[in-house]
Amino acid sequence: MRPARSVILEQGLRATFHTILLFSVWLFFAGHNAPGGGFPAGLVAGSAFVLRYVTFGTDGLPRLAPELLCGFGLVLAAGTGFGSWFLGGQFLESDVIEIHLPVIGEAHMSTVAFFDAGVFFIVVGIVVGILRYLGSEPDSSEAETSP
Amino acid sequence: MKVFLFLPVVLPILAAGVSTASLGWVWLQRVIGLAVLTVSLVSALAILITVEADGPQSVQAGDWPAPFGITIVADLFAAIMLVVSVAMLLAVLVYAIGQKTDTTSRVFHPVYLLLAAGVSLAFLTGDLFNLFVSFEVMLIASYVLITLGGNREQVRSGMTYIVINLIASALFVTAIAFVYAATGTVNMADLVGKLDTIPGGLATALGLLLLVVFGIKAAIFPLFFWLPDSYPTAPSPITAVFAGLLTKVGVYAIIRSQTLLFPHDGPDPLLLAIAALTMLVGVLGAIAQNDIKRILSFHIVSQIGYMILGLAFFTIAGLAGAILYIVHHIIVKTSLFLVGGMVEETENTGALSRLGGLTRRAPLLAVLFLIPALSLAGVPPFSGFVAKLSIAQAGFAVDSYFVVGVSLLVGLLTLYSMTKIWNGAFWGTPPDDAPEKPAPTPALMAAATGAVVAMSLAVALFAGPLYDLTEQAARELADPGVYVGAVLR
Amino acid sequence: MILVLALTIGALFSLGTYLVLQRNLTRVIIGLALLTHGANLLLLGVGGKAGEPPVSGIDPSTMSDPLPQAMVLTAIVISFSVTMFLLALAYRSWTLNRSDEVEDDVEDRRIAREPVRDAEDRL
Amino acid sequence: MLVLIALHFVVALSAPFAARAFGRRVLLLGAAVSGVTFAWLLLRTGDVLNGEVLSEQLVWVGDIGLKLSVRLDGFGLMMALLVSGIGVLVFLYATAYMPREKNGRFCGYLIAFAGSMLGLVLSNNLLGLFVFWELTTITSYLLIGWEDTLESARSAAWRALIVTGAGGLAMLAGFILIGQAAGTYELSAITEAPPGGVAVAVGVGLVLLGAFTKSAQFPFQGWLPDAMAAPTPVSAYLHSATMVKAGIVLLARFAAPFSDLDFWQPVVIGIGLTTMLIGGVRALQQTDLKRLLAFGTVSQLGFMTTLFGVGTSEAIAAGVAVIFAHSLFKAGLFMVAGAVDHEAGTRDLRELTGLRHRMPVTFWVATICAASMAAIPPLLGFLSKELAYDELLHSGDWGIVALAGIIAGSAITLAYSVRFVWGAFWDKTPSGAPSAARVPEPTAAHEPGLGLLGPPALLAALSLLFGLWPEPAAALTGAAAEALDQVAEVHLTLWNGLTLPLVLSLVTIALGVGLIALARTSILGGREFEPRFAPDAGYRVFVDGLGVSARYVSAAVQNGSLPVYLGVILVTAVALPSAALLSTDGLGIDTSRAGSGIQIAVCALVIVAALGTTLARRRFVAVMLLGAVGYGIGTLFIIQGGPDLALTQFVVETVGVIGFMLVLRHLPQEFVRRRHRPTKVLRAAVAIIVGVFVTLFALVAFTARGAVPISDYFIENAESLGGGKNIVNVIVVDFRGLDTLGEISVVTVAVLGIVSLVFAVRRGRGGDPDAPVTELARDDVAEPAPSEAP
Repeated sequence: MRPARSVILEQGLRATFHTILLFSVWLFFAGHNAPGGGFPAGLVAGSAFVLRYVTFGTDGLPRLAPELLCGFGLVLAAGTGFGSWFLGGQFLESDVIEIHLPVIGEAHMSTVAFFDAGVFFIVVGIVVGILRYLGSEPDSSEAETSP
Repeated sequence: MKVFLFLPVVLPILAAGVSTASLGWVWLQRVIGLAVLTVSLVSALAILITVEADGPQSVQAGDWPAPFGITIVADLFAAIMLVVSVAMLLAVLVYAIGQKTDTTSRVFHPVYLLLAAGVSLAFLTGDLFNLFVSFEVMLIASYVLITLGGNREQVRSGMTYIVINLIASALFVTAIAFVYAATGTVNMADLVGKLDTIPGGLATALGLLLLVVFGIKAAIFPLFFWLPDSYPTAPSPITAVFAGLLTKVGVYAIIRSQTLLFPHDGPDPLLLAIAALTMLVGVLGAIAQNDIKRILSFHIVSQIGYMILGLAFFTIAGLAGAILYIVHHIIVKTSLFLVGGMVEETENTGALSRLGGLTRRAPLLAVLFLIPALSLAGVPPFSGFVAKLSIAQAGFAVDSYFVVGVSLLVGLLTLYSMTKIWNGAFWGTPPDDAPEKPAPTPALMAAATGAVVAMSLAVALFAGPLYDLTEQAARELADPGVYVGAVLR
Repeated sequence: MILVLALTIGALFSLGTYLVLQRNLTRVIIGLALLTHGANLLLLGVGGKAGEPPVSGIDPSTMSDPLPQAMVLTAIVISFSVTMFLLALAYRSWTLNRSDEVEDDVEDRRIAREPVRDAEDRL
Repeated sequence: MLVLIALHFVVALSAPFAARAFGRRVLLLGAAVSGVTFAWLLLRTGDVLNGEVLSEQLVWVGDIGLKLSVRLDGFGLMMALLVSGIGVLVFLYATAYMPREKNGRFCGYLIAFAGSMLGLVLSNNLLGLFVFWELTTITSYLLIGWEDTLESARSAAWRALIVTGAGGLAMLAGFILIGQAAGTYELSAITEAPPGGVAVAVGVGLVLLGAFTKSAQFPFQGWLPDAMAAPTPVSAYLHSATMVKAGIVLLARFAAPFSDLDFWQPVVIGIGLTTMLIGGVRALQQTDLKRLLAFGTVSQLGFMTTLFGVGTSEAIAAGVAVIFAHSLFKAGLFMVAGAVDHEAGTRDLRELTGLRHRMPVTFWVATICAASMAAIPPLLGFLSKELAYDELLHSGDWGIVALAGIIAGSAITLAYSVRFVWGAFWDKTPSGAPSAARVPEPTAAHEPGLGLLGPPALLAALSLLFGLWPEPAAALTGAAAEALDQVAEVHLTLWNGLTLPLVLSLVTIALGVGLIALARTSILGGREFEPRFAPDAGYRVFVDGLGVSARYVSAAVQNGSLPVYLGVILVTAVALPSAALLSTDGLGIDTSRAGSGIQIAVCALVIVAALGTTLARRRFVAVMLLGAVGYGIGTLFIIQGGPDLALTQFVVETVGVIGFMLVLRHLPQEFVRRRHRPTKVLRAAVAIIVGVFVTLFALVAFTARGAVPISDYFIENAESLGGGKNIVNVIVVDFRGLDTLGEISVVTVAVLGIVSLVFAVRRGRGGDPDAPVTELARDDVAEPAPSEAP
């Protein structure tokens, strides 16, 4: 079931892959003030891997196990909740901070960005998980059993 | 105090993240799981003590004022449920470690922790939509756990279970949409006042729709058919925790929503009918079965009827009885399934036709089974007796003679089918092909089961103070103002 | 509620129900997806009339209700996750049974078929 | 007293462990516990006979009136003395009787039973009494089923449990009715001021039901003879002297306050006499010595029931005396039967012969006990029966009715007493033996040891002693009767002069002898007789009916089919709220806003695509159309003003379709086609109902809104407090962050679940070999699935 490789597709992809990833980062940061945020950003980043999977098959997926991404995301998100408590606030309480970003410039940032980042990683995790476990794993195990 | 309200929910989520990251190291997962659930139990106890002394406690997530943010709120009912549930989760985790269930699949521990988080959140949340989310957390964890072994039977029954619950979830979203459409809010305390502003029939319709939604999870008649088909195939500790807890979360939601949002003045004929049919059909189903876990699964249904019965009277005595019943039932049902699991572990089967003579082969098992079995049937001096007695008294007090009569009859039939297990599995001769000595039971499994059985004995022994507690909880439930006051301070 | 939206929601529920009541697992999953779509659309629809995207700074009276949107967002992701798990289970079921059918419970069937007089023999 | 009761249970629990140290002698522990109780009671006897009442209580659940309160009055004292005194003897007897092994559990059960029984007879709180009542049920279940490898023992135990359990629950309901009417569950308070009313009458009726089952009254008597499957010490203790008396105890306690209820006398006397006669006749038909005695017990219990059914002070006094006498001789008789069984190896009176010579002491012990049962002077049984005759003569019309029945019953009693002694000890010709050719050998047996013979001999001696010197017995039973009914007195005397009761006694004996003479071949012959209409048919009908209805109900509702389950759920979900909506006036539907043109267009597309996916024959097409539905809904989100939603929806739909494709590529391209019109129509009907319901409910619900939605708060504060302009995003990550935390938990679990399943695939492709082969059971007719995979 591995898709046949196409040079043109591969070359095209190299360019688009990073563009899409950048777009997802932009979506992520834009999210608080314009449409976007952790969910869409994660899904968009995930779809970048969809393209890679279509092109390169399993090799196109990150080596990192997707469930680890989820675990990390969960720790980040729940940790943010705990963090605000450790700092004397309520669970999941947010605070607005001023930060300087190289591209976007001066920005109001809420501490919930960390929370949102957790969401982002988890969403990426499930997309990659679907590709790997519903796509690659059955392929390879079928390859093992077929003569 | 505020910390304690959050800990049973957020800590397991955080720990699940860590546990996920340590998929390769079972020992680390075990340590995390046990530690986190212990902390949860301690905080649950702290909540109970505080709530008992100072009345319902609430805290606003993110410090956003109610009804806009999500309120975490614990009244006595919620606190009692939380303590019992977390204690069961902890005991079953020990059992699962003893049985090595957690090595069947490496995702067991994180999923189990998230199940715990979902259950805790369901008890503590004061927000209808958040209740939906907590149900989903709990449910998807249960989907994964029920199909943990991935064998043919589990996949088949898991499919039934999942599809039914997805329908229930879709109905839940639908119900929330209707509620929001009519009232413009999803905070439960806020709903109390706003439901008064809409036409009575519409409010009743919303109440009934929610009753159906929660009734599917709680397995009441005629919505329970999925349960006996899906529970028995899961690994024993999983069935135990499902049997003890998950349906009771549904019952909790029914009691919470019916008392808070849709209170009645006297006995509700619809709920009385549902209770009677649930009890009766469940127990008749159990009598027709020949496998330990299937018999026990039908009994879950039957027992749910008693809890609904206590609610249906809409009196303080009835509610107190219902809560006492839930507490008793969670503990007893969990222990029965744990024993059922031990039988399967030692004898490799749960079919009554292939069992026999366990009183001699495994006397410890016999004791561990007999106590909760008699308790389930409501035989004194065990916990079930006190619970059933209080519900029967409450029923007679409001002249619901017929339904109470049914409940007593069901008690007899329960005894009948419990002794069917006893006659079949514990007495008689073992089948010819049974091994000389039964396989030894891992000590951890026996210890965990023993602890749960001991808890059920404690419920019986301290039934007096416990009843005082549930009565206090019932008083709070009977007066929605208490809850509303705690949330919308 | 806008009438055409209500009708669409009703249609989605109807078709979803029709599919869910079948025995073919793929169809059941598709039916569930339709039902979820219906429920999500309903949740959004109860926010009221169509309006501008809810972004601070514009006139609140022209804005659509943001809270249902947030809830729908949550609901979408949840149902997506569950559907994906269900697909994995469907695949598992296929590898085990080479069949895409939702089967009846074997034990229930057996008990239903067993001659009734057996009941007393086992006592 | 509570301490003594508790002591029983503590010792019972430790018995299995003590058995490891003491072996067979562990049963002496029981004798010790009962002995201590007996001694303590004796110390209190003087006070109680002087009218003092000792009471203690332990509040268990005060709010529901559940207390363990005990009260030592005259009646309680007599019963407690019987329970503990006979208990001592039974434990001593059991030490000799039981085989060496595994006596720890047996001993534990028996001590626990003794404790429960003690609690039962002393209980003053109805609910507390129920607790002990059920404990005796459970312990007797375990004891009857002691030989658990025998099917007969298991089913007998089960039957006793179900019958007495059913009665017990009826009784509980009765207790609650009476207690709620009286405002207390304390028996002494209720007796002093009996409540009235319909509820109480029903309650008393229910209590009677409980008493009748426990004391094996018609039509519930069948369990008791079956219970003879228990080891003999158990029979001697439970089924003669103690447990079966529980119902009688209750009748005795209830007779004084409630016997003036209209139905009391006819019902209780009727049941009692019927039981007495049926029991007696059935006893005459038995060939098993223990069954003979068991039916004799049934008959005697009927006798006592009749007396309390008459319910006058006089009858109550007589009833107490009969209880006392019966306990002494019946326990002795069972022990003798056990001794014979133990030594001769059989209890079948057709096989036993010549034991009179080989076991002379046993023979005399048996004869004395049997004679007491047959009311032959000068034994205690005679005194008590003559008292009963005397008192019934002074108890009004019902007393005379009862008297007539009792005389008939007593004649039969004499006949089966003779049959017992004859059957166990006499020399026999083979007339009625199973095979007429076989002449029974004189049974090879010899006198049992002191352990087996001492206890029954002591009981026989007491029957004789109290017959000749009735004062102590009269004092004890007199105090007991007084506790039940303040004006009741007991006159136990051997010689009252030539009175009418004496004449009646002689008549009874004459009748009995006449009966034996008339039916000599039946009574003194070994013919076995089974009635054509088994009196326990009721129980069979109950059990069969239960099995059938259970099967029927579970086959009807639990048919294992997912579509059926879902259909029921959906119809319920529609029906219940609809009923409420339809019964309400004043609900409006606002159809003024049909929607904009573009909305209508997109909605139409969505509906068409959804219809397409429903009807599609090919999986691929169905999934693609499902994707189209998703995109259409995303478009509707945009129109509705939700760009975030739309964005999410589009990407989710894309990934979702890919997920579908990844899985479906393994499956056949086309769906299996079905032809089964009825189910199709049904499905369509349910589908339409659901759709219509949702549409209408949505329109109604929205129209009803009066309050301002809470989202205004979010609109106002998103930027200032949440630090973001995109209100939806601020809600998701901040205002309602907890939802999101739950939601990402769901996502994580989904991934973990997929991992779990995939690795399960890897562990065993094709599934677990241990899993049972699933049999396909389908409603619909299906064509075989095409096997080619893409």
